[in-house]
Amino acid sequence: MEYTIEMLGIRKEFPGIVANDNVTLQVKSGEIHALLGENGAGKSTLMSILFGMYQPEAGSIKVNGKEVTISNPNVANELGIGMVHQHFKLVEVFTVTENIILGMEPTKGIVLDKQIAAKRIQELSDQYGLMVDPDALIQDISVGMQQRVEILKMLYRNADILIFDEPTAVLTPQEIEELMHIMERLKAEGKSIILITHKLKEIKAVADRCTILRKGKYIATVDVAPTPEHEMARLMVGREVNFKVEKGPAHPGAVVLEVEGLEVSDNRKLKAVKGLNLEVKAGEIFGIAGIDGNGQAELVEAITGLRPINAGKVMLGGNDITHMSIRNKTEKGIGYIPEDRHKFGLVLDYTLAENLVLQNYYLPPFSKNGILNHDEIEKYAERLIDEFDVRSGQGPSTPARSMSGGNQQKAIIAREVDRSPALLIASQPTRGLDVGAIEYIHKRLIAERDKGKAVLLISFELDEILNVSDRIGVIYEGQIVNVSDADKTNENELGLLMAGSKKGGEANA
Amino acid sequence: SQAAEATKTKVGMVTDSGTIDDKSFNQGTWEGIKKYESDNGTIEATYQQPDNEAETDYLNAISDLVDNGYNIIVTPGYKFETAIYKAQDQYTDTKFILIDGAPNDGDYSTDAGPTYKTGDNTVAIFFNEHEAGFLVGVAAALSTETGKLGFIGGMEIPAVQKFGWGYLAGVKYANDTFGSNAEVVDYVYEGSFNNVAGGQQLASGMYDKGIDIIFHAAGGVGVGVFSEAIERATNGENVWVIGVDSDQYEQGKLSQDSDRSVTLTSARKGVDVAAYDYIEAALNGSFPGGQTITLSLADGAVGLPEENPNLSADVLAKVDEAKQAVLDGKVIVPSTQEEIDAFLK
Amino acid sequence: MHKLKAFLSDDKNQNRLIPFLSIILGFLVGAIIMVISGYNPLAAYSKLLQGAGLYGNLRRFGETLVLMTPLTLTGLAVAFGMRTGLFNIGASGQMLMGGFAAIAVGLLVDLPKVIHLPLAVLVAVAAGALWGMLPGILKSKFNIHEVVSTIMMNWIAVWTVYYFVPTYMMGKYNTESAAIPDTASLRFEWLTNLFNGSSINFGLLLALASALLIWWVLEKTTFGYELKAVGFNRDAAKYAGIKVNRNVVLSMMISGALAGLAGATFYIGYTDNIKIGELPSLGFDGIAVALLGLNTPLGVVLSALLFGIMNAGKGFMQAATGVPNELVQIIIAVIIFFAAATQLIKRWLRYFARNEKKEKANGGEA
Amino acid sequence: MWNLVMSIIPLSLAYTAPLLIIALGGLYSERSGVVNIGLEGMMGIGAFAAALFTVSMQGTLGGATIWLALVVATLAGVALSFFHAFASVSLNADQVISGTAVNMFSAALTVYLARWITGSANVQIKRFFIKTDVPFLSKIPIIGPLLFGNAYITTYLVLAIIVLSWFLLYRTRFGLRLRACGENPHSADSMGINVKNMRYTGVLISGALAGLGGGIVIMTYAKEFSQLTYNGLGFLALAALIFGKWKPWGILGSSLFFGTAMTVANMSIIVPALKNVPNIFLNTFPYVITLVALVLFSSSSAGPKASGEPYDVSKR
Ligand SMILES: Nc1ncnc2c1ncn2[C@@H]1O[C@H](COP(=O)(O)OP(=O)(O)OP(=O)(O)O)[C@@H](O)[C@H]1O
Ligand SMILES: Nc1ncnc2c1ncn2[C@@H]1O[C@H](COP(=O)(O)OP(=O)(O)OP(=O)(O)O)[C@@H](O)[C@H]1O
Ligand SMILES: [Mg+2]
Ligand SMILES: [Mg+2]
Repeated sequence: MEYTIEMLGIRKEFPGIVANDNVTLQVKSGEIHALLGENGAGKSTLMSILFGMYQPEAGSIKVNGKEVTISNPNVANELGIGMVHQHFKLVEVFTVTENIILGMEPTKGIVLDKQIAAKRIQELSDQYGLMVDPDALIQDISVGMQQRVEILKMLYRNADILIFDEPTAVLTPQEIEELMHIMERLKAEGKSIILITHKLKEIKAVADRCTILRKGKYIATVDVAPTPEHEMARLMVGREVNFKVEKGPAHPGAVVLEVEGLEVSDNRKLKAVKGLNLEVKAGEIFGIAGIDGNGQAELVEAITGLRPINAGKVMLGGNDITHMSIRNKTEKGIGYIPEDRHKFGLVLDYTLAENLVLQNYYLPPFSKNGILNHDEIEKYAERLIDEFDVRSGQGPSTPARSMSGGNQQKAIIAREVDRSPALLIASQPTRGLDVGAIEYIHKRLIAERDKGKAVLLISFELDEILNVSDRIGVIYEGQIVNVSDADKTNENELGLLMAGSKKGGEANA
Repeated sequence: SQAAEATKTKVGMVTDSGTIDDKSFNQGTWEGIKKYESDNGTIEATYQQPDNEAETDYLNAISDLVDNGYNIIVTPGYKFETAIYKAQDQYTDTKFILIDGAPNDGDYSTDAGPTYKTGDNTVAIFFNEHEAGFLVGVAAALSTETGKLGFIGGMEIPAVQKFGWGYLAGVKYANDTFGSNAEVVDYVYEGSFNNVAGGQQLASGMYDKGIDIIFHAAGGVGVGVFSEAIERATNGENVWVIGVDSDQYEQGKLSQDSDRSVTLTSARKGVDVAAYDYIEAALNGSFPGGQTITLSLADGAVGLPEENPNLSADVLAKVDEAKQAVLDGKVIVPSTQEEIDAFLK
Repeated sequence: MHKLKAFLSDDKNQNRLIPFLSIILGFLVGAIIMVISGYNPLAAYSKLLQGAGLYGNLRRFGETLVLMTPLTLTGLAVAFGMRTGLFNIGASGQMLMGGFAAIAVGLLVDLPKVIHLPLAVLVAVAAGALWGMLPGILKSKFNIHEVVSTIMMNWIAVWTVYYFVPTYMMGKYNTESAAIPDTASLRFEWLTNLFNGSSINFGLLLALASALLIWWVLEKTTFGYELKAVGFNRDAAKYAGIKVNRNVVLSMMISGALAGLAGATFYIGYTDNIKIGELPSLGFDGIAVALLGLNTPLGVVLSALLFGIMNAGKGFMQAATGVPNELVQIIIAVIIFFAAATQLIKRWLRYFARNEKKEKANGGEA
Repeated sequence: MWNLVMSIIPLSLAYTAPLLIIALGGLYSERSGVVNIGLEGMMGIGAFAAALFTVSMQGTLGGATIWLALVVATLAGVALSFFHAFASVSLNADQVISGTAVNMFSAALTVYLARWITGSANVQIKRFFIKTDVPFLSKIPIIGPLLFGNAYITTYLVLAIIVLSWFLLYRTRFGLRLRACGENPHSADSMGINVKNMRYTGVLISGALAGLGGGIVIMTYAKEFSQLTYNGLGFLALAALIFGKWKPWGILGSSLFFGTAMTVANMSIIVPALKNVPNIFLNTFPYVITLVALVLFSSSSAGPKASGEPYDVSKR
């Protein structure tokens, strides 16, 4: 069988780390080839090399049997290689069309011919069922549509080899399903696909073969169909992984968080949360299921104080905290693991230690009378690093920017959990993380619950919601439309509720 | 020639707020010094242009010169008064020529006012700018066709004010004596010496009002005034500028090869001649140390330029008459606000 | 030798070396220009340093320190803003207002020196802070870019002084205020005598103390932690419960206060009066000082000292050798340019270090 | 009153033109992702080059001199901006530092050279543009004399460049790519656009326009180069750029606004009705009114997202 892509003996070093060490990847034409590995295993690096963004120190690349040097993304494009990056590379203030044609713009004379481009894009969009509006601004469209724009970019350039770097991390279950269909359609059209994902289920669903990396090294390539999930996980992590979230029954106590008739606007000043009611009790994990854009972000930001509240009431442990400052809310016992860790969760230019005290730097023992105690901060950081297994190059003094996403997330969790707040809000806490890290984070959330804390979990992933929560609320168009016990519902029912099909008066939260 | 070098006297100058090429008294003074250098070859000249205008800056500049063997120092501008007051005692072997000011300690805290002292190694030189202003005022009143005149000063510093008062007096004198009918419609201070665009805009506004002659005493602002006048003259309008300090006839030329200039005349102030003469005095032993000297029309140090191609013979004759009246003491040209107020009444 | 090489290839050492190498390169370029225009660079530089008092002339060295004083403070003002994510291009206006306020206190009230001087200084600091506060408020309330508003504030300061000085505190001439009485002056007889009659003033100590204070605030206090957090990532700071808007305003106020203090050291320590119609260029020079000093307080002090030496010595250099003093400005600009072009210098350093390696390797073979 | 307006508007336009073209220069640079604090310096070197060229050539080249001087000014701006581009783009330097160095360098070098070459830092020219009425158009009632009367031809050159720039930035391939580099260089890079080349282009165009602006100052209202040429016009242009929200028409608006306010302030002292108003109100008028306008029209619109950030492939 002819390989479309062959990467042989690839080596790539970064200061202090070998990201790829003699890695081999062989992709057959017309297959979906998964690439699996823990955070930092070297997947993105390998793909960046294939796409011409990095040059390897050793090894060779063959495309359709011919040895090539991919010195920059242009060369990759010419070889028919396209890539959807882990972090979208879109110009937010441009339209969909402008983003897609960038670099290959059709012109009439010297004037851009956007009409022609838009038509072509519409055709491609229809052909693959991508449903994008060519004239929309990127900043106005959903993450899922942004991703489909990224796909269109590749199709517009007639790419035959498509690389997807963690495409599903930011998608809702529905969007993931759509994406899987799209991939299959692409495959049917004869395209080869390399798919990076941490979700074994997805690999099982669409991939033909899977290459596994661990700590920069090539481990194995397996046929997906005969290989069970736990076997792939074992190859990836190097030990047995426990998938079933181990948790005992919940012992709910008093109501900790009570939200009543909450109304909140989004950035465009439109109503996003419309008279929402919610109760979370001590000792339980309350999961909120819902499709992105139904008011989750606004709800959480309103509770934590990041966003003003138009109407309604938020009570914490019986105290009205509706209009308290962020700091006061934090002090009253709210912990928050934000969805966007680079925007809210971390000051990337601060060290790990400085980030670990972001919520309590002003309290003893970290400071006294406004004067920081660096020794105490360092000691504290060392303890958390140790306890939560946060891995970094230089310990407490590592710049947060240089840490891996998984470890950045662990640092945030360490910070929020260690304060042991009465209410812990976790928004997409495992997005983009590998199974090992996810397992760990779930354990910590459950441990908090068992300590008698209230946990509010927001996730687009139904699996996570179903596995971790004790009670589940479905959010739809800014309201909790249904609440049920986790063991009395299932994926199907939730999916229907999330799509708004069974909106009813059962909002008994 | 080594020996000749060694015997050359080093003459240094320090500029005040303007630059060495400000087309005003810094440049004028420097030109006087350079002229002496090239005429006689007995001196070697340099200048210092401090970054700031504090007394300390001036003292430092002076010490930089003195420490490098410069023993005649020329300083144009009233801003040097207190610095020279100190320097003249500190460097007794150095001769100071202070133009436009008299050394004093700047202490206004007592009712008696500051203590003035011109040291034996210092000469303080003043000019009767108002007399020059007076003559150009007469010339303007006699030359205007619209009967409307303008004055644009830079900042309200003494020299500029005196030019302006003299100008007002000259216009009135011409009206009274020669029967002209001119009025200074706009009499303004732009507020800076560097707003070129502002100068153009002011001049444009004045010319639009029908003013046809503007006397500027405003440094860089005047550059804008000339700019506007030249453009209008090129377009066939009959507008004029009266220059200041030096003969600004060249500045008013319409273009490279034109022999027309918008410079009606200039209110000349002979800082160059003063610098030249007192360097000469210092070198040949006749330095009037300790004196405060006022240079006037009578000394030929202020007045109109030699050549005034744009003034008619008739006007020139009458200006000469006016000049004679001043020289004869028949007219005392006002040089303070009170005097001008009285004069105009 | 390979110790040197190892030293040179370390990134941290490279960063520390860059300012010094930039200075050397700046002087080199200056030398080339002098040779082209027919001057002797060695003589000129020697005179430059002599003029700045580095050969032991205490009075001249005093003047160097005098020139360094306001630059240290405007440099700190800009650096402090930068560290907190603000580009304060209005240090000049804040400095002018500070100086104006100090002069006003000096002239309009009559008090013994122990009260008068501190009062004048404090009012200067307050005036600078006030002038910084408005852009801060505009930024936090209306999202108006501080570069625009501080440029406007600069000119408003100029015209404010232009109006009030002749109206209320005129000296002998319309264009400047009267000189302040000794009771409001930062100069002290003993200090002047200590430096052989130089115009050195107490402002130097205030400037150095400010540098220390700013360092302490930024590195050691929770307030500094908050300010830097806001500078690095506004959203995360907000998340951490830090009052972002208040911090923006405070940061602009502190930056303005430093510039205001610069005004005090300049106008009641150096010039003794204030002239109308001009914007002190020291605020803009502060940008260069801050940047060359890598926006750290110690760096600012050192680079202000460099500027002080250059500015104090250039007149002497010109008088002695005829080299026009604009050359000093050119050298400073080149130094700043190289300080910005860190990558270029790093490239050269690495090249140097690598060549060393090769040589060693070759040596080993032979 | 009408006479006054007739006086003020054409003068405002004359004053606005250089401000506008310099701010537009800033636009190209910032749109490509490079902050340009060095506009003042680029303007200055353009002014100097125009003056120097004119004094040396006005005798031999005749009437073409003034146009060639503008070309020379433009080229001088390009030459100086190259340093800024090299530092900011090739060396990933801090763009604010580099721009500051450009300003200091230009101010010192031009004066140094002027003294060295002409013996004086004051270079006066004897060929320049003259305000005239535009044939026919100035005869249109009301707007004719306002917009086409008593104007420098360079003003229309500047307006033409604005229109052209709008077209270039928003209607052509080049514009799309340039803006992409200023918004998200990673995106542009991944689409095969050479970010460095685009940024060089942006900075060099900005130098060209700022240099041209300096040339226009000299060849129209100033008619001589001196240290006074560095009077903050470049910084005002920076303010106009931000006030104009980094858009060609916005800059046109903000520059006109500012130019008019400035002209009104300058002329106010000869308007009889304003004679008794304390000068502080008149002098601060342009600046205060700008701040007020900023407050009234403030919105969250920010500049190009990546402006000021060196493009580093490995940073996300
Ligand atoms: N530009 C870089 N500079 C320095 N180190 C880097 C760089 N890019 C990646 N690394 C390091 O290389 C290693 C591999 O990173 P890579 O991005 O390939 O991992 P990954 O498998 O994609 O991880 P994830 O699942 O989190 O996306 C990591 O340890 C990372 O810290
Ligand atoms: N310039 C850099 N220096 C050091 N490490 C880097 C650099 N750029 C990227 N990295 C590291 O490379 C790794 C891979 O980057 P990648 O884009 O795959 O992020 P990630 O770990 O998946 O994070 P996230 O899940 O937040 O997207 C990360 O560990 C990141 O921290
Ligand atoms: Mg990755
Ligand atoms: Mg990841």
